[in-house]
Amino acid sequence: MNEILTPAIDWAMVGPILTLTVTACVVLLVAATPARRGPLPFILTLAGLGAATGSLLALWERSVHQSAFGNMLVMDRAALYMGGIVLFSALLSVLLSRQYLERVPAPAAEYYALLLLAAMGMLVMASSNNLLVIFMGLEIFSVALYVLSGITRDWLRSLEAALKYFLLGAFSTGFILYGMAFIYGATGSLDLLACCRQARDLLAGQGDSGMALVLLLGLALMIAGLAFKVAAVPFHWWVPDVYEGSPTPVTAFMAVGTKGVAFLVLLRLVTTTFGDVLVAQWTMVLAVLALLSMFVGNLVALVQRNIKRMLAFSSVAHAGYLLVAVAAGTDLGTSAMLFYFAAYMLTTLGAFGVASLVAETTEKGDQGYGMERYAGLSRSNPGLALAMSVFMLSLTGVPPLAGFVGKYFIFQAALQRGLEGSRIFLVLSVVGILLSVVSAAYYLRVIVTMYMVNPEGERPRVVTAPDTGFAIAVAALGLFYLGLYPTAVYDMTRSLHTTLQALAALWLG
Amino acid sequence: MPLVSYISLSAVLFVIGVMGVLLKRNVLTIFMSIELMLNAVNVALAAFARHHGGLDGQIFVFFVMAVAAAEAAVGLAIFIAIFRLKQTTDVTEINLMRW
Amino acid sequence: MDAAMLKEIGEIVVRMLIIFTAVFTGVGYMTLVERRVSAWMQDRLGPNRVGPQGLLQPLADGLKHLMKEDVTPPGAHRMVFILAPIMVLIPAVLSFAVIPIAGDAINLQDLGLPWDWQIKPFIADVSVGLLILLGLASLEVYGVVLAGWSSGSKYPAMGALRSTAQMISYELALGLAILPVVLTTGSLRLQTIAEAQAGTWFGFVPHWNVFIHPFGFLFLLISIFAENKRLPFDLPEAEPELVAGYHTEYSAMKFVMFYMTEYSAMIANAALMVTLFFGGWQVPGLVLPQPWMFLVQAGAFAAKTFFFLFLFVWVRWTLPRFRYDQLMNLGWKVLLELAFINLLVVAMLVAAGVM
Amino acid sequence: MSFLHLIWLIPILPFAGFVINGLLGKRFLPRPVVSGIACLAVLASLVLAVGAIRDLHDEQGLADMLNNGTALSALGVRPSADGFGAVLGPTDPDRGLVLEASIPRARQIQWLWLSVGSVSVKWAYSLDPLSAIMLLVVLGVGFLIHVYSIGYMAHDEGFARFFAYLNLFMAMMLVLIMADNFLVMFVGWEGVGLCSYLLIGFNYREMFNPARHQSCADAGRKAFIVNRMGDFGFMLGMLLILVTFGSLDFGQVFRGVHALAEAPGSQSLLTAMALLLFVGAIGKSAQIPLFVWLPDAMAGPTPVSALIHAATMVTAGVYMVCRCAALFAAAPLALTVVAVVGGMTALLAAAIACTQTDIKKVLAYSTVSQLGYMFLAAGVGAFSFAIFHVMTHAFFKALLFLGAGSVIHALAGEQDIRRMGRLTRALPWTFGTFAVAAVAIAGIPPFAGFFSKDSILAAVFFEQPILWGAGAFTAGLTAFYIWRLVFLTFLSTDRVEKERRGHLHESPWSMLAPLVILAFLATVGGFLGVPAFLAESVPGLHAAAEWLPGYLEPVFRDARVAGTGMGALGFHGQAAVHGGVTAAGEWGLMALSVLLAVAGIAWAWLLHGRGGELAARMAAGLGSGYRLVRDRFRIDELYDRIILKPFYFMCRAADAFDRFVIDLMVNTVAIATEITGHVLKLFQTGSVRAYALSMFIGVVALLAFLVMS
Amino acid sequence: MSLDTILASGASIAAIFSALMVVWQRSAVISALFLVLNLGSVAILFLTLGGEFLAAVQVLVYAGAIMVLFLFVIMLLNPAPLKERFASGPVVTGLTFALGVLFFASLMRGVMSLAGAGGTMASVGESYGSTRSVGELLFTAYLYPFELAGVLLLVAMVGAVVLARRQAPGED
Repeated sequence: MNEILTPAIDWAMVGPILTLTVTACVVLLVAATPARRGPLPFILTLAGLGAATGSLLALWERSVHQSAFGNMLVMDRAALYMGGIVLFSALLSVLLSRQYLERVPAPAAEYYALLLLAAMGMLVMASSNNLLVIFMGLEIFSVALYVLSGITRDWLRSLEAALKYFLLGAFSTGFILYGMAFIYGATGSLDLLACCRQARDLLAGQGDSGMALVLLLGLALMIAGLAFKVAAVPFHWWVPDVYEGSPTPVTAFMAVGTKGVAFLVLLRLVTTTFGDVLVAQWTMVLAVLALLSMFVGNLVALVQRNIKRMLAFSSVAHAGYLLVAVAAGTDLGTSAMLFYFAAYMLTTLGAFGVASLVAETTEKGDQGYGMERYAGLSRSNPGLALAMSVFMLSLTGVPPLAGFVGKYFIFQAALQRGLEGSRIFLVLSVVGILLSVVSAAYYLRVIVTMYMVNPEGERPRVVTAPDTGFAIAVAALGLFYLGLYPTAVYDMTRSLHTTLQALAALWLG
Repeated sequence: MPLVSYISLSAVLFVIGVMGVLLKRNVLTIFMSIELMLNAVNVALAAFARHHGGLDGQIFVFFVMAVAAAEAAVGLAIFIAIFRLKQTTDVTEINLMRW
Repeated sequence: MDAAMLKEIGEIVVRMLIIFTAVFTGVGYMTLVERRVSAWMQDRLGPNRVGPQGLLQPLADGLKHLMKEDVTPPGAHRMVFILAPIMVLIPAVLSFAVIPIAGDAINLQDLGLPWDWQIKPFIADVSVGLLILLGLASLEVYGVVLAGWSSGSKYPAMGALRSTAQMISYELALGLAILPVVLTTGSLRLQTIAEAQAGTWFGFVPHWNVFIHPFGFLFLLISIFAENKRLPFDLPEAEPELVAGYHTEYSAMKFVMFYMTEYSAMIANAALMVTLFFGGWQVPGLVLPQPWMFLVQAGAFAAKTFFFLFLFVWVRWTLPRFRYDQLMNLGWKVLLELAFINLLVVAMLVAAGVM
Repeated sequence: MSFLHLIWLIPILPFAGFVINGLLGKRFLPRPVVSGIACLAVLASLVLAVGAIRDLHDEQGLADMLNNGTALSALGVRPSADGFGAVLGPTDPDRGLVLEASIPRARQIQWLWLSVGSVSVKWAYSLDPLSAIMLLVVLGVGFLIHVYSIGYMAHDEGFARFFAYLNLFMAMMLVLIMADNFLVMFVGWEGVGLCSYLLIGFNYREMFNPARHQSCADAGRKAFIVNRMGDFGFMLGMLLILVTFGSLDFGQVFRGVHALAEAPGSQSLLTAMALLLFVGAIGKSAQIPLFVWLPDAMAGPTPVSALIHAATMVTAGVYMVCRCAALFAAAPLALTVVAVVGGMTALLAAAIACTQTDIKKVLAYSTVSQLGYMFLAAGVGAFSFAIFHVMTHAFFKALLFLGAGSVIHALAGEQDIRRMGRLTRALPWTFGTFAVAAVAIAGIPPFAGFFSKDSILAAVFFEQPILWGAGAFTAGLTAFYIWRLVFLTFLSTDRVEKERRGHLHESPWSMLAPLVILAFLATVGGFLGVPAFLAESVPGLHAAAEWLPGYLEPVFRDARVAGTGMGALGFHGQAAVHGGVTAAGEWGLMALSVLLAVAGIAWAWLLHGRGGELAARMAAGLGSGYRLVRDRFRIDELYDRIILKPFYFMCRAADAFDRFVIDLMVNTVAIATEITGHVLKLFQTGSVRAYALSMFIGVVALLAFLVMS
Repeated sequence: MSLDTILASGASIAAIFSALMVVWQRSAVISALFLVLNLGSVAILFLTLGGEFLAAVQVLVYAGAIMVLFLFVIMLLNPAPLKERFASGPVVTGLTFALGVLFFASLMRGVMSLAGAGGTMASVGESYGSTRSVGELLFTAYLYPFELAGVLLLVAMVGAVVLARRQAPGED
């Protein structure tokens, strides 16, 4: 029996991921005790998320590039940034959940555990440069989210959401996997950077020329799969139904986390692996996806009367804006995308948080996501209405809120590409801004309803628990902070592009 | 068999799987078709691994199986739960949420 | 087709002949043994009329079933109904393909036959034999499920559901119980595992795995009882509740196939236990020239296997039947955990260099 | 320490008022306190602004400040070669006060807002003559309207909310005015839009247009969305500027414009920038084709109409164009577009105003028309005249609205001028001040409107004679419709409904005082910009000769340099520049415009002053009035046929054009968008299989595109 | 033709046939059976590709566990066989097929480029794909994803329990 060399493990590197996993296990153990009914799972979850955030910050301080397990775990700044967003959104989502779980029939402890594990999967996906690990991370959080979306299992809507999400998710997994297989086939490696090197050689005419087409197949299928996760048209179909049916805090977390890490992987794919090969192809594809997403998302959101569906379509539209930035492929685009995402996170979590509060539970499931339920909210709950207005205005892109600054960055990047001669980006920026005008109509409808429509009958005061209120307030104030002092975060995102590039450079020599 | 035969076979299986997803009505059959797709991917991965002479592809297959197992567990649980409420496995009858 | 290839095929055929003949004979007589031993335990005679001591009874049974009317119930799914018993039998029989019955190969010339053919003591030399064995065991479930489903009636369906659940549940414990052996031996090849058990401690304690992994053996034993749906775990076909479980609707040859399956699986599992924990064909300290060595080892293997077969029958009339929830609880809440802890402890010991 | 250090407080104070009143107003503060806080906040800002402007022109003080180093990081700045002196010191601080010498301009940098690579955008304010004038106008008029609102809103349950919004509006408007770069301006730009929306929908419970089931809330939404359409242009223009010049600072951008204008082939880029910005201005300042929101905006309380939709916010577009004078001057084509759009809007809106029966709608269209004038001025390069008109317009239009508000207040909400009349006795003060404003807007010397309008017309005459024709005709129409309003409202016959008559009363002092002050301003405001030739020939006016254009001259100096000679009209000696035209020509033009105004008033009197028989006959049509016509007014028949009918036809046509073409156009776009949304929504069938199929179509398309190409 | 090629060809044909039958059959149980056949054929393909461990795992995990679970659930739910083979009408079905053909054509265009000299199999040693070699890789280079697989299965387990558990009275 020959000796197997056990790999050395840098425990600090896996710290955030490990913390989440261990916390989830502890929460699951608590679920087996009578304490499951108490606040213990909630507190443990918060503590775990806090600890994970702490170890993430420690990693941030430690170094710019750090990797373990042969680049399978790459805790570069980009990963840490997106990981931070994931953890933060998980934190807010947990804060939103406690009150929500009190009135819906769902097992709380398991809920928290799955949420933690989903966050863990997202972290894994965000912090990897390896196709296999990306896939594993993707599956971990996807499976957890399939369950979470159906966790109120006595409600048909919830289960229907789970079913749709599951079937379509598994379907898209098939494509993404096939894409990975082809990329592996063409390059002989699962490591994105090694793939990158190989891809360059291939397209430079070295090696087997037949593999170039296989590489293209892989790229196409992977983009399709990731487009599903980021909810870009025409892969967005699951979004409205799943967002509507899932428990609202889950929806919020799902909308942010899934999209975030998928976008990061997309960035890694197009900026590092295909950063200088097949550029024309993926740029065009992403641009078209962006165009479609903005168009369909905004227009359909316009005619929605259910707030969750409206937010769902709006999230499709926002995927479009984000894709514009990714498609730009420049450092401006990358940093704009990452910055916009921070703003998107706060608004999404906040808006869904308010939605979860305003809704009410009946036997058949959550009711009251109709717009009419917001009538008179400004008088029954002025604070809540104000916060919701802030979220809506930020989504509209009204300065000085974060949403505006983000849009500004994105369209700056796009227009720059446009002026450099890429006509599609001119179209993208014009259409994008024009459609964000359209978006004002439906975001404003919420504000109009809250402030200017009289409720039919008595509008009961919505009870807001302190933790929920805290989460919403944090989101709202965060939007002001990001809008007025975006420099700190933006500088961070600026450095991330260099990180992504530098990683490739480091590897390629 | 040469590589191209294996990959062609994988493509055929994959397309059949896709067709199954698109054409069938029963959630269980749809899910089986998805398994068919994963299986096709596995063939491609193993063949590519053999082509390159590395084991990465085979390892990947191993993980795909693990994933398939996980998905099956959760998916079937969802089917059971939904069947309990609605007594159907016909996806065309599951469209409460639309528009 | 050249001579070498012909020879290879010939060798395989002979191997198969030897082993499958042994198995089918074993199956046939196992039915007799069971009835006789049962009778003996219950202080009665059992079948003793056909041939001396009833030795021809299996033959007579076979003939009887061949001539019986083969009924297919109207609600059945015909194709699957026919397929099910075949699907259940094949994996059970196939499992013998990887079990070694002796140490070294023998040459047919040693037996005085004219062919210079090396006959290996197993049909297929597979390096992942144990996995194949487990895989085949899990495939057995199909036949059961399909039998229950295709019969189109309630009792079979219930029986099939029960047995499926039971088999799936105990497969895990079974796998975990085996793993410590794999861990210390470092191979999944059954012949390697058997060979590794050569020698003795202190000159008289055989170097068998059962002494190293007593708990593993215990868990395996329990799991195998459950896997085979033998009493005290015969819930799927518990006659007071389910008539005869998943094969209620079967008759004639198809029924025989289920019957054969049960016994061949029993034998296979017994052989597995022997191979893994009782040195397989090992007879400590025995050195003989071929072909005697081969024959004695095969005999020893058969004897050890028979001991376990006897144990099956013995237990059948000793222990009462479990309740279904007790069975599941035992499987999931006790056995699985214990087997896992066992594996963990062994792994730690291996890592610490103790084993 | 000087007032210049405190300019950051100018927007903050009203904002603080907003926060206090918004949070505590409704539940904890009594009404006097609420209104006190709101008014005092604006007053304090006004004081600060006056102080800062004084300090800005206190050369000795500035020199002292520079020498003593009192300024946080005051840097001596030499005038740059191109006359646009914004050369910053060696280190560009993220905070601090920067003084420029060539233009009296102080810039205060609050913090580094955004920094994208080499591009950094600071949250910075600047104070120069242009923003000074706007500050004084906005704060002055704003303060008066705050005071007025105390009385007007006294009985409204949303008292605190109203003042909070009003204060927020002031804050945003001040940010807009004082912004030192496009982005900060955009913050104010959007902010005022938001406040406008909130205030239009203030009485959200009421149906604003029962016939179309349009509530006030809908009107507010319409305003906001139409404004967003304009913002689309603004945003794109801003981004285009950013990626072209790598900066959004006004100073740097305009320097960049000069550099770029020299380069060949840059015209299209400059034109694109200017036009996109102008799209923003069109939205905000309600020009063709985006003016549809402004008449609807009258759903808001009248003080809001006065402040936001007449005096201040809607002029933001004009202000922005003037602020970007250098850019527009460098893009002659864009400038022409501005002029044409302005001229057409002025004419069209004035014509529509002639047909309106709602007192506020008349004023709304009048506002659109007057804004058109301002753009006309800007479009011919007479930026300082545009600002001059902004100022005078603020005075008289605010006055008109407040007067109208007073009337509405007195009549308990009645807005239809067909049910007014003979109010002079009941509302003497209101009538008096309203009449002053009407004279001013009609362009009768020496009231404020006369000077500004006449300056504009003169400038246009030299640059775009055809548009001058439209402008002059509009002047006549203006006089007509405003006096039609006066006659129908205050004079003519008494048509007030009986139940409202008992309610009739003159407004409280808090409402009247602002009226009087504004009336004074509307009377004398024009003397800030008396044309040179006039000033020279009239004794005692010499000092006032073109004071305002002269004051603004440094700001627009480079617009003249970069342009093609246009813009020269903005200050002293326009006759000298257009050497061929003598003072006599100017006298002639002035006389003509006065004549037009008088004619308009006379005409209004003819039609409506005598009890409206003629108008009634017009409305009744020829059939019913046939005998009258034949028997007693034979001459009237002729008059009818050749003048009245075509005139009314034109006005009605304009109205119809508004309703059926422009409104329809805007609505069609909106409805088409909505229908597209509905159609797209139908694809969301809820069926997983359909979703999977659609996804697959996407995959196939993607694959086919990538692999097959 | 070597034995491997014969084996592979046979398995390929069986795989394609069984895959077609999975889609073609009306009854879920029969479909599942054909899927098992398909998995078995693929296991043989793995063998011909040198993936001996893989083949075993394929049978053990896929056929032995996953598909049994499937059958189990199918029996539990016992859906009636459907009347029509495909859920859509002829037009949509036709469209779907057309799309499938287009998709296949696109795939094949890429795949066919492998037919050249580059599409050869590397020569590999005896230990290629053996349990030991795969196992060693799993516990060294692929330790991290291996652990992740554990987490994934945990998630799936918890999820399945949460979703499928019948709610006991008085439980949250």
